[in-house]
Amino acid sequence: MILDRLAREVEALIFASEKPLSIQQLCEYTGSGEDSIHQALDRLNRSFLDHQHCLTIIEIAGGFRIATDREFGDVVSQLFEGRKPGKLSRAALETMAVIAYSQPCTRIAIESIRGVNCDSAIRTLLERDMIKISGRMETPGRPLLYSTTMAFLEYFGLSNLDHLPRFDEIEELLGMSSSELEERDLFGAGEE
Amino acid sequence: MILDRLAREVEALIFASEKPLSIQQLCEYTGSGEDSIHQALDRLNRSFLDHQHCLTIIEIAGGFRIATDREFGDVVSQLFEGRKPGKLSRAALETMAVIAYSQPCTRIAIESIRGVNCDSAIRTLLERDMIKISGRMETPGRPLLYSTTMAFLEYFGLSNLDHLPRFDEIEELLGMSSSELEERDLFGAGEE
Amino acid sequence: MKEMTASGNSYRIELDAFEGPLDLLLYLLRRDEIDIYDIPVAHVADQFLIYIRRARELDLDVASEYLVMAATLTKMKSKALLPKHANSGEEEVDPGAELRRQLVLYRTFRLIAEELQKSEETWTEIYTSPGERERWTSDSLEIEPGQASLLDLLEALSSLSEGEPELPSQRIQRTELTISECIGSLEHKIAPGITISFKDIIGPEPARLRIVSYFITILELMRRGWINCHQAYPFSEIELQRTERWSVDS
Repeated sequence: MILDRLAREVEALIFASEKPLSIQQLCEYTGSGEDSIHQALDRLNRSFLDHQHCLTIIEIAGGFRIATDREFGDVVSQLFEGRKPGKLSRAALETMAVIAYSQPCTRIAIESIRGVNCDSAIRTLLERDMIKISGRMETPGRPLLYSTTMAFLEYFGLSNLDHLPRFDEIEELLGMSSSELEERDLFGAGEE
Repeated sequence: MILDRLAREVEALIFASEKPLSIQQLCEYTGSGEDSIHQALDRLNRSFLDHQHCLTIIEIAGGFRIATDREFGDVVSQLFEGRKPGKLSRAALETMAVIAYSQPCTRIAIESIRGVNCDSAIRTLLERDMIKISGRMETPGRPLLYSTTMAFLEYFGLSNLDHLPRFDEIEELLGMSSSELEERDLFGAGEE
Repeated sequence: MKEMTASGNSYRIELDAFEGPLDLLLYLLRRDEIDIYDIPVAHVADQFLIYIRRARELDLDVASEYLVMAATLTKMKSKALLPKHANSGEEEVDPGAELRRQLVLYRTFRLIAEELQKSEETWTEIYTSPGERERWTSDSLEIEPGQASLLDLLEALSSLSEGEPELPSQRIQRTELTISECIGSLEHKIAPGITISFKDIIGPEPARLRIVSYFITILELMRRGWINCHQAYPFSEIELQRTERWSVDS
């Protein structure tokens, strides 16, 4: 059984796609009919099976994707052990940014800058070990003060707090060059 | 050629991993020695090739990954239309070259080599995750230092930094004073 | 005027096509088949200046790097024309040697950049599993553990305030408010003996950039020890006061 060009194209598409690909998508991208695609899929799977590869194309969530044989589940799961779950939300990132630059700081200070309630963002960051309670402010009510942790540094690939860009460097990093601005000006002038 | 259990495990691991897996990791997860892993990799690649699959295992960014044949680039790129970032500009490529060969280095060092402002090229490379801030130089003003990332290696298909093409003259030139260069002229004039 | 622009366009395009003065110089050397180790300074200076003059005649902005190089070349040219004082005791650094060093170095890096471009050409057609592509997906703007870069953090900083996403055309405002301008305006707002809140500084319904700019400015002023921040009671405004160091340091 030899894989033809279409089968290889189907394989490349399914392999490279981050989402399952539907028959319709495979038809569109290869310019072939459904029957040919089904044949290509069969051939690929027979080839994987015949030659003892651990890969198979499976149909899932309305499309096709490559998966490993279930028997390798244990081996593969080692890859994901101890991996930190989840992503930081936008709110958490913003809160993180405020704390990083004005630590130690109180919740009120963060909220007055972000303009919204930050309870849950702070809780998330505490749970994720990105910030810690570092003391209390000596003002009425003695509010808690938050600071960043080692985990914060690791997460953002910093070896040292003082590697955070300074204010002039932030402008440099986020700002636009004058030539870029000019381009925009020219562009914008025509639009208005 | 029949793929044995180890080859299948290696295939499953490399396929499932988000990052390139090093030989050491493959040894650890499969409980095998380096030689056996290399044999398994060879077998897998021979099998892919012999049976006309479009996949190959390559060494990149410090580990192994499965990759599609280059000839399917056009077909696959349809999946990412409008999302795949464009190629790097000449300014960005030149800046990339300087950082790759003289990392960690400051913006000023890059600009003195290129002879132009590099703000926007640096910003592009940071946004594309090709470079990172890796510290500060302990000189007055303590400027930020930039280094390349794993994404840089992957983007340019390098297995590690040692695989950058060698340009012996760079270190020489960077360290050379102008009077030394002058002397070199005496016997270097015939080169051009 | 129209013909002028049309005829000048070729010059404009040419100057735009260069990655700076070194690039232009290397082009001139290649065009006129000049050995990099044996540069006829007067000729090259003249050729370089033609480009700069043309661009200026057309009222095009010439980047300062070009002007610096033009000045250096002019100086080198006039020096080359003067009779040499063999016994002038002083050991002068030959600016020609330094320029040569820069050109050779830049030429090498330009070669490397070309190599990188070839690799880019090849590797953008190869798809590996699956890491890199995740970054292209539109919904992965959120941060993966270990993948968050500092830039993500800084971008979060610049999107601090809620509200409409910034339109590209509004970004031009950035130039209207630099940090040093902020410091300048705070100089008046936080007069000695006066207490002012962050809210008062940024004003009603401030633009996001305004908040960020002033926020960063205030952090900087605190770092310098030029201001103190107070909070009278929980949930109250943050109040700012100037310290004596402001006047001492500035």
